[in-house]
Amino acid sequence: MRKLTYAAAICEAQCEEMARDDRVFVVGEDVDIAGGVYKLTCGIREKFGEKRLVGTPISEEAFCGLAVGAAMAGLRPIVEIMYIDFILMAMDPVVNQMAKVQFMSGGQFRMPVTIRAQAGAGTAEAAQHSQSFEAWFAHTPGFKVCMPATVYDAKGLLKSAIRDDNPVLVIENRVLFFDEEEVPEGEWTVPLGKADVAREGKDITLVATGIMRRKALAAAKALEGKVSVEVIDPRTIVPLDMETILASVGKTGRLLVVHESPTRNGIGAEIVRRVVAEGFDYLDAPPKVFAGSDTPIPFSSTLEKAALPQEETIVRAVKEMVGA
Amino acid sequence: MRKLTYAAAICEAQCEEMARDDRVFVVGEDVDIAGGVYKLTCGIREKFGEKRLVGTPISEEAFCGLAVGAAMAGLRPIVEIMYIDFILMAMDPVVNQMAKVQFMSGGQFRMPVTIRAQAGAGTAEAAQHSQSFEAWFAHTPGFKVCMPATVYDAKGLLKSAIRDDNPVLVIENRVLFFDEEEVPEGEWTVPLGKADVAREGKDITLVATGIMRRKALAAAKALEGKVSVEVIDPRTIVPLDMETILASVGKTGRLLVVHESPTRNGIGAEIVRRVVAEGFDYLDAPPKVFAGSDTPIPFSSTLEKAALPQEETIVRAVKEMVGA
Amino acid sequence: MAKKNQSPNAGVVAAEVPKELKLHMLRQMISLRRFEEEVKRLYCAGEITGAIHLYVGQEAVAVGACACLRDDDYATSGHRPHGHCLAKVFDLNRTMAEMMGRETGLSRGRGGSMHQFDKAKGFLGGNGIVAGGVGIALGAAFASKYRGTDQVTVCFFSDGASNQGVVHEAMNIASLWKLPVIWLCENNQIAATTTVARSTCTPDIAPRAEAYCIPWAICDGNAVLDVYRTVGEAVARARRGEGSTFIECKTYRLEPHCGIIADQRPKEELALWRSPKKDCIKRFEALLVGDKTFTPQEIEAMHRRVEQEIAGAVEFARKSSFPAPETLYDNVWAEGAKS
Amino acid sequence: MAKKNQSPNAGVVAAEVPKELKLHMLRQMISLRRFEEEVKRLYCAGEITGAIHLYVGQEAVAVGACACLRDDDYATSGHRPHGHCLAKVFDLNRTMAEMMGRETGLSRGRGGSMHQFDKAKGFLGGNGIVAGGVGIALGAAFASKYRGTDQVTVCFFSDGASNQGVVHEAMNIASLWKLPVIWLCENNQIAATTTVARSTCTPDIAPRAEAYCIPWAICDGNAVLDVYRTVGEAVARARRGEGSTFIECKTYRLEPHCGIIADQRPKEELALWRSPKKDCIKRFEALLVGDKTFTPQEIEAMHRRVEQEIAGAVEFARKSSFPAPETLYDNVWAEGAKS
Ligand SMILES: Cc1ncc(C[n+]2csc(CCOP(=O)(O)OP(=O)(O)O)c2C)c(N)n1
Ligand SMILES: Cc1ncc(C[n+]2csc(CCOP(=O)(O)OP(=O)(O)O)c2C)c(N)n1
Ligand SMILES: [Mg+2]
Ligand SMILES: [Mg+2]
Repeated sequence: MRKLTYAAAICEAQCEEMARDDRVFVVGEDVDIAGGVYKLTCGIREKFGEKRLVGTPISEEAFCGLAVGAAMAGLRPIVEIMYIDFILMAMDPVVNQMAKVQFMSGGQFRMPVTIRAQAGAGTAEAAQHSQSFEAWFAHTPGFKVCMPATVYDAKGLLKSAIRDDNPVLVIENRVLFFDEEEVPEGEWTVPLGKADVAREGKDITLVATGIMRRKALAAAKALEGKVSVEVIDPRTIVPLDMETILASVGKTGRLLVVHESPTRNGIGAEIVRRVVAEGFDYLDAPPKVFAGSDTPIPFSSTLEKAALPQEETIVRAVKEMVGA
Repeated sequence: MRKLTYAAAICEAQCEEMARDDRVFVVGEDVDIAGGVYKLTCGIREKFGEKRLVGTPISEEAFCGLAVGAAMAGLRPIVEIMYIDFILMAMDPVVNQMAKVQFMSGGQFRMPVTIRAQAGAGTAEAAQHSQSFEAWFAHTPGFKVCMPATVYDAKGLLKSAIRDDNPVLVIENRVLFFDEEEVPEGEWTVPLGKADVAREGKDITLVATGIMRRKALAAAKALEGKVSVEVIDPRTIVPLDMETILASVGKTGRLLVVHESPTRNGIGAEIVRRVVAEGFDYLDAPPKVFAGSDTPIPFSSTLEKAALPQEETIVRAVKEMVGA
Repeated sequence: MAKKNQSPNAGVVAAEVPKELKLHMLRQMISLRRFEEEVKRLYCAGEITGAIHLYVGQEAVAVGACACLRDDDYATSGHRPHGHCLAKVFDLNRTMAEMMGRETGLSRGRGGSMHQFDKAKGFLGGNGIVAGGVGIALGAAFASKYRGTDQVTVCFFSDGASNQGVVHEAMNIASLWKLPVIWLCENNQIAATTTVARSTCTPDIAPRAEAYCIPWAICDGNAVLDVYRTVGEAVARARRGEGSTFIECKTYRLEPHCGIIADQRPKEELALWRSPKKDCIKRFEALLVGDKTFTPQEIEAMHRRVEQEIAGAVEFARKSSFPAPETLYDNVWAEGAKS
Repeated sequence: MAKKNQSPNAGVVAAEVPKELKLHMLRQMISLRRFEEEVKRLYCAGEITGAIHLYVGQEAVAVGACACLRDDDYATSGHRPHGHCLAKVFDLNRTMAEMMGRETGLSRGRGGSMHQFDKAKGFLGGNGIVAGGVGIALGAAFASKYRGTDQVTVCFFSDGASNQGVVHEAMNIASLWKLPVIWLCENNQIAATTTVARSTCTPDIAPRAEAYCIPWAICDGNAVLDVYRTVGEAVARARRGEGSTFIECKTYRLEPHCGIIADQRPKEELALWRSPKKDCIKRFEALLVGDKTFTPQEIEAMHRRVEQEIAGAVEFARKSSFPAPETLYDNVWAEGAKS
């Protein structure tokens, strides 16, 4: 085994896929100089040259539209959106065009575009650099969405996304960029649509997305001996691995979904809807969502902390649900 | 009583509020010529002149940004987005700015902007002229959202929205524009956050938004004698009148949410989440969502019909739930 | 860098254009016109539904421009795409079937009037979003350059669209990277109900390209040979790797903005543009009769043939079946997955 | 319509500017510089967190421009707003408290570095979105015209932002409606790691305004009096109801793009721009000593006074409390509703 950071895993996935298929290229702001602001495109220029690593002006609408047209003309773009908040400049190409062309054209065109965007709060970057839009894209027919939370998944899911013939939004998390993990040598992929049982348990199922996987695992650890917590990281939000989630709830009888984006109409609501619809009889208690506050993300640390689920507050929420 | 169309109600609401407060103005594409493409701004030019009825170039991002700045400088803009699909050109000003300025500025600025946008399918206008984004805006802290489904509400909710100091998205439905209803003389408002029990019943609660109110009522009528259906139109999506919904579910024990936008992560999921969290013990059966397909809206009539809940399919879904 | 070509002498050009090409262009122009007239009839009869934006009056632009293109070149369009689609793809049957929501339509009935696509002939779609095709055109041009081919892309849009921000972003990028894309602005002087004077701070749109060091030209959009020559030069430049050009074609739409909604424009103005002096088809016919390329009888015969082809297209569409409801989820995703 | 003013003789202007105003400008410039240096120290020490974009090197632009404005005029800014905020609002204490996330900060600690607002002094915010302030500036100018006041709005942005589509949309509208807004582009020659040559197809940005019939000027952004004079003229035009102006100030940022991340620019280039020949403060001081407005001792004293004020601001912030967690939902909505 060797050690790799989450950021390096992203670079590695891109380099491997670009070596495998010369239709793959990367486009985005500052990606070409020194591996990008967050070093997520290191090594590409050296291996593949400027042609395949395209730094753009600050024109998100145009370069996301470019990705749509390039895909229609047979290429396989990887688009880097520096912060997912900036995708709001490009919602027309992304939602009106990219998500719909396959369908609208009666299947003539495929849309193999991967959008890499980092999301999430926790670094005091305030309301316009901390959002998470997985719920929006889950509500947008035509998009797949994944949220890698480990180094292994960062590489494996991204490679699957690049090989997929559909638009896939890969939501990365900058808090994890410098996380190091032991990983295998060589290549691997993680299939889109397969959840990971991050920890087994029998009293309650915690479905935790993105960075909340980590906090949920910490909470589970803190509860050891008192409550036996199963932690499931869906990894892919669309398509969602209901089989794994239902099997877990079937065992524990209790469901708590933890995510960072705002609670109202978040993906927690969708997971609850489906568990209730498909596994009502499994439930020993009302399934709940414990998620980000229904506020913009505040700058000040005291408030930012209060706006997001934390290990301690997850522990409290679990205790409440199991009556411990 | 007199008769009024849904479209005329919208014009009337705007005229009344503009007479009441000279900080109110209307801005949008083609609004100034002949009352707009859909005749939703008739009478304004004659009463208040060009200054307060501002036709714009096709530049959604700029004129939505203009609304933010004008509100910060003390005005109260009403923005018309011709189809809600076009708000995708303006998600930065609308979501990054309008929704957040009150919060980010520590409350120094208020954001009394009303966005009027028509949404929904059913008129063979295909994938880019048929979307509904209420779920997205429900997930966006800072926004209120309402969906008037009657002539009375079209006027009453819009007037409340214009008087509100927050950004309010009023989702209108073009299928209803020529609907005529008997309404009172003079002024009225409908408060944001108050649901309407459109029909009383005791076997099942149908929560139906926007145009689905009408289809749910038709289904309820068709089921008369077999199933006693209560139909609730939330009218406002944010804030949501949980009290009325819970009281109904407490009575019927069964909940079916019907909406037109895609099922996955739609507002139905959010309503289910809250009912489950706050009224689990009321439930005699798993609450469900019956909503639009998880597809872009197709053009062809056979497919468009299949993509949306219809009276007959709602009847079927209700029967399934009550075992009738 | 910039250049301006106003109404060159079309007669001079005409002499250089081979007869078959003139025949092709005239036939296409008549077909586009008759197609739209038929669409209007079917719309009024309720056989076509939805939002229908007719191209009547602007035929010289689509036809003149597409006559410069190969099948492997790309074009994008907007909400008024019938003319561009026909001129690039020229499949009356499948285009009409699409309008009528049939499974045999170009987009299998999923797209309708605004979303016709044809991969084989490089037509990357109409678009329901004003300026929605701009970024797509940039991407297609990028792909050609990436692959090292000499394909070009024509991006059709109108005066209203020119005020969308993405046009500015895309021109900057096209200029920076020398992409083989032609920005073809059909200035028909109005956007829905909004005239250019109320939407645009300059009378001409093409000179804006100077802000991006993109060569530009203004031409008479109702003179098909002027369009052909101007676009032809731009296409040649693009194929030589010299990058982008902006062309503004001055023209006029003869029908209301959408469907059969009321038109606010002065009756005399409409009448003028429908007159032989202005109408692009009548002008081209007069030119071709005048220089003896065709006899009036030949032209008359062509009209009759087109009439039959259009009738055949309607017949084809009517006989085709509507998509089956159970195919609703087809192509949401490549693998046709259901959820 | 367009005009171009390159580096006028600042000496001539200097003679016309009253001494108090020169004092004010110098004091502000030094304050902005010291403020940023202190922010950098506090950031390295972990007392300030988040994304911090320092304004060091560009002080002449914010100070020269804001010296032309009244308190009831408006300004918008972007991700690098400290200088604009200070020059418009000049409240060191509450600006520093905001940087440090305190309840006494301009935005009650909710906004931080990129979201400082001051309603009383017309500062409509920094902005985390590149070009996010452009539409807001348009709206503020619209409001002034709507109310019939002679207020003006200055929209600060940089070279990178100029390629966002909204800039084009907003210029078109500002020109059409003659809005009193000044587009002030600080061309510091780079956007994050991307130089102007790689982002922008033209060497100068201001001439793009010609596409919108907006008068424009290019000035030396490191010469505060040049900025003052150029912006002053534009402000006067706007107040007279003559509409919008585009001004490009050529300048240079002396610190890395954000926080303390590595800078890719050549060391010699940085050194040149830090030298007395280029640095805007040193240049202004030399000018003022040269023409005997101030003695070196007076300037030295001013530096010491500013130093104390900055120390006081840090002290003020440190003593202020952090927002209480239970106030999280404040101002999500006007009525402070919780859900
Ligand atoms: C982004 C967007 N905004 C608004 C509309 C509504 N709309 C459809 S066509 C049109 C006018 C377009 O005018 P122009 O670009 O000049 O094209 P023309 O109709 O003249 O062909 C408008 C406003 C739209 N479809 N998309
Ligand atoms: C819409 C958007 N895209 C990208 C970014 C990330 N970003 C922040 S600052 C910056 C560079 C901005 O350059 P410029 O406009 O020249 O401003 P400067 O840093 O020179 O002041 C970028 C790309 C952003 N904040 N917003
Ligand atoms: Mg037009
Ligand atoms: Mg810059």
